[in-house]
Amino acid sequence: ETVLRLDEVAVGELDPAKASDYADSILMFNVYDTLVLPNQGGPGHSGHLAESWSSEGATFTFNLRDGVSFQSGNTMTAKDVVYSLDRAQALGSGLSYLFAGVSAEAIDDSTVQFTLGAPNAAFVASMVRLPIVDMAYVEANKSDEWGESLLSGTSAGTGAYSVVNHNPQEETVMAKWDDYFLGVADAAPDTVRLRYGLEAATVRTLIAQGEHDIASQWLPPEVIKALSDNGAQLLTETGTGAFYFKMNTTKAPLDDVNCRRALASAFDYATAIRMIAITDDVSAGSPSTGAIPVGMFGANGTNMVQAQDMDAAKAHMAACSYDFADYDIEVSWIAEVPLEERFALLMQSNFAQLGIKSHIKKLPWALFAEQVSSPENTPHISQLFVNAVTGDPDTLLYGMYHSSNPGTWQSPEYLNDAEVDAFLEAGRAAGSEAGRQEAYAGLNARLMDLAATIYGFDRQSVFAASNRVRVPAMTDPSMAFGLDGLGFSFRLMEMTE
Amino acid sequence: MTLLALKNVTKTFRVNQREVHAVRDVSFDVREGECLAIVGESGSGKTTLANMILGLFGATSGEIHFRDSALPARRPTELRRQIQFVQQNPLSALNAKRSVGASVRLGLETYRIGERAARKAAVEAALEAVGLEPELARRPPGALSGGQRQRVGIARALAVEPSLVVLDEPTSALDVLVQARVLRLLNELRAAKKLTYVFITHDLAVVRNIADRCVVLKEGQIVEMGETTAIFDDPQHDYTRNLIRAVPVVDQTEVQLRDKLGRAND
Amino acid sequence: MRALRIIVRNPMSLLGLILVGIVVLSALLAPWIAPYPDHNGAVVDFLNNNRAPSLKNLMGTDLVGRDILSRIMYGYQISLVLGVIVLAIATPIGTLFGLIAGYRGGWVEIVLMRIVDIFLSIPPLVLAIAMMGVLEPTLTNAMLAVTLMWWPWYARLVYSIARGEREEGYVVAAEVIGASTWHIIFREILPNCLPAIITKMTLDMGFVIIIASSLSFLGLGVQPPTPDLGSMVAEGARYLPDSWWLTVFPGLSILVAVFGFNLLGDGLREALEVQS
Amino acid sequence: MSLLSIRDLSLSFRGIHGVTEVLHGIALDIAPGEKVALVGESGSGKSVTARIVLGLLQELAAARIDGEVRFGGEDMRGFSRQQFAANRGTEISMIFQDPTSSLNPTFIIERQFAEVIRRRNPGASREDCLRIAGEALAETAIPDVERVLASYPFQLSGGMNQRVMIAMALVNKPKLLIADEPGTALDVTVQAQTLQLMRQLTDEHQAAVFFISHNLGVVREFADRVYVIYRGRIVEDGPTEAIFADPRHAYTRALMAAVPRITGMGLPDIPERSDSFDAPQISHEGGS
Amino acid sequence: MSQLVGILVRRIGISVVVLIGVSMLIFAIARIIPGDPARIALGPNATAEQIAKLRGEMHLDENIVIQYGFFIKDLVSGDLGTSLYTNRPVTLDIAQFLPATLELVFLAGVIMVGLGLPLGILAARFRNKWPDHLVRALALLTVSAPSFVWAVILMLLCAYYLPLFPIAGRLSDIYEIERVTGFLTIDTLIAGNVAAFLDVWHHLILPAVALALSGIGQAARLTRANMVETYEKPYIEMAQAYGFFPHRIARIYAFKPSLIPSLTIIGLDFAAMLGNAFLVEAVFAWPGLSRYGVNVILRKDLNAIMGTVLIIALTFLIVNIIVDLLIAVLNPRIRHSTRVQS
Ligand SMILES: Nc1ncnc2c1ncn2[C@@H]1O[C@H](COP(=O)(O)OP(=O)(O)OP(=O)(O)O)[C@@H](O)[C@H]1O
Ligand SMILES: Nc1ncnc2c1ncn2[C@@H]1O[C@H](COP(=O)(O)OP(=O)(O)OP(=O)(O)O)[C@@H](O)[C@H]1O
Ligand SMILES: [Mg+2]
Ligand SMILES: [Mg+2]
Repeated sequence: ETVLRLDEVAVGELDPAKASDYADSILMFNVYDTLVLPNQGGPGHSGHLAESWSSEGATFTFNLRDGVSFQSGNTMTAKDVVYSLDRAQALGSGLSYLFAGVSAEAIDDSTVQFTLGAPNAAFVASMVRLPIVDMAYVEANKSDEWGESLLSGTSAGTGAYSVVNHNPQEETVMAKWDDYFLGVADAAPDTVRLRYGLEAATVRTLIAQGEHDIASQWLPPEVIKALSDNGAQLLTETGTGAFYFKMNTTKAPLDDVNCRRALASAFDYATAIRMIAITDDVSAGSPSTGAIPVGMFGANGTNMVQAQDMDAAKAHMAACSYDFADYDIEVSWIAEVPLEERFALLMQSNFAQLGIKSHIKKLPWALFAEQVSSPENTPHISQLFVNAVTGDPDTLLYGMYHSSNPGTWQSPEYLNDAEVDAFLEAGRAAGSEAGRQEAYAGLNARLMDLAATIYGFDRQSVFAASNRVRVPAMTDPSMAFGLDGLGFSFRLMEMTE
Repeated sequence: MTLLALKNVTKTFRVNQREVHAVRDVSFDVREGECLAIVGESGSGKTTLANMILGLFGATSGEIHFRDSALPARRPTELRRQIQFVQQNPLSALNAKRSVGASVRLGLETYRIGERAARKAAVEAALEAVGLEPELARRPPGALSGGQRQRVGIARALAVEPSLVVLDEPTSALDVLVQARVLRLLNELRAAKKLTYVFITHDLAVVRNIADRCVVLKEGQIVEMGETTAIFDDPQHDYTRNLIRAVPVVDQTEVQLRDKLGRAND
Repeated sequence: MRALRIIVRNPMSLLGLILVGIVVLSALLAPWIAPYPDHNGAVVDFLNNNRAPSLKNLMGTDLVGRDILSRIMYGYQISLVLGVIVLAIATPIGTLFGLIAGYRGGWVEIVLMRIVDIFLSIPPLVLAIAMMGVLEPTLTNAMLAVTLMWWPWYARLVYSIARGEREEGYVVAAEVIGASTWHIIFREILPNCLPAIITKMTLDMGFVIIIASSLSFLGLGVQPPTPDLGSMVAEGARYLPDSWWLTVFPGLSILVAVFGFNLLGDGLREALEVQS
Repeated sequence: MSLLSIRDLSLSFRGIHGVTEVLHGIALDIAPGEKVALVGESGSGKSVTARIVLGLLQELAAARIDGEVRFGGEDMRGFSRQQFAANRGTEISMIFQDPTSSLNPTFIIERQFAEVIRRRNPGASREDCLRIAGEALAETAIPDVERVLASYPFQLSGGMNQRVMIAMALVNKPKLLIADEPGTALDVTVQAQTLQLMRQLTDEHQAAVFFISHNLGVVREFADRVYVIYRGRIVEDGPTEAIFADPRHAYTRALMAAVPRITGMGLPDIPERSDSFDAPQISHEGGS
Repeated sequence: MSQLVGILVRRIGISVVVLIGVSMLIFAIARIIPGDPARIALGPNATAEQIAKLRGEMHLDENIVIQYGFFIKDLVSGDLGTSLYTNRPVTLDIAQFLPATLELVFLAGVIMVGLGLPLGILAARFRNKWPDHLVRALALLTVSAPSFVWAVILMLLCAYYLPLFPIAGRLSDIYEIERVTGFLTIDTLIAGNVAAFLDVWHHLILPAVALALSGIGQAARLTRANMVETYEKPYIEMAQAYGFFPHRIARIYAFKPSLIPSLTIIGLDFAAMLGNAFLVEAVFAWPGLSRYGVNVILRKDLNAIMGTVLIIALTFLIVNIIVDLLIAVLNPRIRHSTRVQS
């Protein structure tokens, strides 16, 4: 009997209609399955619960795999897919916004057809965020309309792991389900314990004692480094997101593009990268080359690394219609992410070199989420990690920059630029990869010009892990999924003890 | 004129579900300007009576009148000033955290007696009047002898110029010289300031020498009451007689006199 | 003056006086004697971050490369102000409540002590977060929040003592004389509660510093880059055992201050004792 | 041979206002079976002498003690805490002057009494203690023994507390009983009874009583010998009859004259201070 | 005895009123805490309609008095609503997390009393001698670091450098124990599993000690300070004069009259631990109510806030009543007061 123990900072949400963050993703990708999965080691998607699919304008038809059964023993059919979509839309939380305007219909038991409001090139990718729920099981056991209380504590998926015990503050215990439709290798862990909310020092000690296997990515770099120095292996997941310093473009002096450019040029990108380096060859991020992370449509080449340029900054300052001396720039950081304090301090000292006054404000997440709903309350600069939830640039950029989404946690810039909107829509509607590449390249250039955001670095998640486990998807680039959380597919891991 | 009148005063304590009848149906008057002695068995309710007169706790039944009106449960400051108390247990009656002088000064401050600047001198004078050295004013009560503490209590009560003073064993810890001095002082003040005393004591010789009238208590009840000379010369109750007969005396001539007193009504 | 002499005579309280002196002086003189006086401000030096103690940085450097010793000296400024002001407000209020309730009894006691109960039973964190919603995250407001959660402890402490003292002969004596309630409360009963109050106050110096740091964790209180000892300890603890200097030195510095205040408090209490 | 012998005992207190001299070299002897009274001015140093004998003042940092105190022939100066403690409550016991303050207000009498009984009798059961305490209290003429044992000191009258102290002091049959004004809160009949108890102790157990009192009448009836103390100095000593019949020192005479008479002769007017009071000590022959 | 019952009955009656007051206050405070609970619950990408819908379901658009009415109505039927944080009924959450915290806090309280008071007594008895200096130094050491720093230090010392204790959770994975009461110390006994029982204790010790340390120092110092006072009292001199053994005097005769302040503070500390244990719970991955409380507050999970705060308030009130009763027991003059109210 092998046990894999890992941890996450936030409590995992078991309900597929509500899952959204990293911990939730780990649960979803193991307990539930989706119609498609991203390809390992390269772009594109392949079928998973679906065998194949075809599209015609705004209509997508998926042929489901035969003989897949849920952990309850029920057989998975098209009705379950329709139910899962309806349920997500009805509950309206989590990532259900990805499916706004989508409707589904079961053509027959193994065919399901999705109809979109408008053509969307990112739709297939978004299918990785629709876990398929066992409709019959929910209907039979639910105590409320959509079985919310049922699914918050139990699993009703086809996944390789079933939930044995879910305690929101302590851990979720999962066990290997041997009748998984793809089968599960013997080497995969028999039991997985996903623990929640462990402190850095606790994880540090647990791993040193051999009581823990994979630490969350939220350990401070120094601690990961210390663990690695003591012989822990480092797992990496090259994400589809970046670390941003978002400037409130509605607030003086940052409503002047030159002022924003001055700050963007003053930022010390090289030091920021040094701050997140863990070992000589592993880092929690790579230099930013522009508004779109490397590897996505429209990204700039790795030769276009951003760098501090004080002369440019001074020039921009001179061009700015405001005098910075009249302002005290508010640099906020999220209290739950201590690393951000260092970036705030870095900015403060960079700005100080130009004689720009700034002060730092620590905001707990709840307060931040509240403040960003109005432009006046939003700080001058907010620090955020954002990633593409489906791996597609659309899910990264649309929410941040389209003028129809002002004032969410993703969009404290309040950007309202017709050109940006047009690029975003084009990227979504484009039928071909080349078309998308073109649209996002244009967007990239425009965003860099507008300088609404300082692009800190492209993000990479680093996990310290014991040597009891092998995780090819996070050590071998040719096995990597390119989507956050999928690396934690336990069925693909191997326990060595 | 009657200054203080107790009318059928009774006090019952409850201890472990049992009733202790500390004072039973006691009535007597105290006339203005007199010294009324309360004597009696230990535990016969003398201190309890004093506490009720002072309003420290209420009577279980009965009334206490002062200058013709019943004393209210919560006494206004002026009434408090009128009735003062010298407690039986001198140590606990003094605040261990304050100097003796501060305790005496309290009354002067409360009633703004004398000039501010002169208070220090007034305190020292009050201490000297009871035979204490002024230097003691700076000490905490713990550094005083028993008799010294008792005198501080007397000085404190007299300093506020009351009209009635209840003295609970005020001289029991004093040597006879100082006792004589204090008693004389009490007498002089009584005359000069029209004071009235309720004087609780076990020392019958003292009673004989300073009290005008006398109340004898036993088991919470009055067994005998009257003019001091009358009681000593002609005690009516066996208990009183026994008391007088048992008083230890210092010389042989007294013994006969004492025995004569005690035998009066045999 | 005499009190000072008594304190100086006792080696333990003298040590307290010296420690407190060091703490106060290093707070006051930080701008002149700190090795890196500018390190309380917007300075980062990522080339020298997270360094173990060395001759250059006697207590090492923090995660952004600032000298920990210098920051501790500046941290004392905030912590002292915070501790002193919070206690200077909370103690009298709490003591007053406790004295009145304990001495008067009856409905006054019921009303006052139930108000105290209500304040006590609301977790401080809830209070603090609620305040954060309405107030700016400044040092003043942090002090307000800490004071708000602090005074009821004194109220209960003093109440529990005063309730017994009320029965003592000396209180009876003062009442018989006709002393005012205020006199009895402040001049008679209070001195008898002082030992406990002073002991608690000196202990609390450290607690206040520490509690304030959990407020600053929530975003209320001093903001970076201003150094705060409690936050330094709390945040540094994440990096144990590897970067031990991040938390050990700030922790020791709180310890030294608290230790000093307590020894001094003991001495002070004894001095007051002898004075009376 | 004397049971307690004090030589050249002097005592001073260091305070922040300077030094207060309390005892100026007093000497005193008590033989087994003897009842010795110490009378004198209030504040003259009677109680502190008693506390020195028990080793209580020795623990006070502010007190400076010089001179020799021997108990049963042993020099107490060299006594450790343990040696003092071993004597206390068994060989020497004391009736405190202020009984109400001297009883712990947070324990009922029974509990405190039992503690005293177990000093002699470490294994005594609760029932034994109750019985012994009850008997001891009954002898002091306390009417309601059970209630008293179950009461807290503040629930008892001053005289009751005093009788509790007396009973406690006697219960272990000490070799030396120090009685510091034991009758102040008692009426004369009860006082006579308690004196009788002390007398029994000396007669039956060859114990000695060191009797501190202001009541010269009681001293006369009770004591075998008398020491008169004035401002920290013994001014006169001798057998009781001799002193009462022929007081020679001016202070002693003044005391005698100041005693209020039961026959009622008014309050004498005698000064408390006089140069003649400082005259040297006078010892009467005889006695021990 | 009868006086105690009287005090108890009166206090319980008043406490109900206080509890209602607290609930109103918290209700109001919870609504001042920044953040729209519906928005937080639905996540960052919810649409305005969804938010409006949830607000309606949560009665958030009603006037606060009506909201409170709804709350009380549900409370009376034992329903505290659903937590937005765990998506479970709040009562279930509390039932699951409270025992964990109580177990921890209770042991910490016992340690605090069991070590703090004896150390205080020791110091007072040997005041100004070396045991006193040692205790004072130790006491100051323990109070000078907050409990979570102690948690980290203990964890490092006793788990990292010397792997003596487990550092996460309440029970090792290998044991499956049916949770009857939620108190694992009891449940393991019910299950008759001695090994698991010992394992539970093994897990409990470090966090409880971490939580208790600063309280030990407080208790020791307060006890010492008050006992030093008491040692000046004539009745202690009397006890010494009768040769009561010094340690008995210290432990009983001087201790009891001096205990009141320490007891008050220990009581408060004990109750406060319930709300303040969260950092220790975090370090030791202890699934307790305190951590839950902080999480729900930060998430503005209204129902859960009300639930946890009321539980904490209730504990405070109960502890306060117990402390007041104990004080009345310790100081008979309070119990047997004959004084007229001034
Ligand atoms: N702790 C102390 N510090 C300073 N002076 C003290 C201390 N204790 C006693 N004294 C002083 O020592 C002297 C003797 O005190 P002691 O108690 O022996 O008197 P006493 O003879 O017993 O008098 P009394 O008959 O009034 O009880 C007194 O003047 C007293 O003020
Ligand atoms: N607070 C109390 N609670 C219970 N019983 C009490 C209380 N105070 C006094 N008593 C009882 O009341 C009775 C009378 O006591 P009181 O103190 O009045 O006697 P006393 O006449 O002053 O005696 P003494 O001369 O010994 O001082 C005693 O039996 C005593 O035990
Ligand atoms: Mg009396
Ligand atoms: Mg004396």
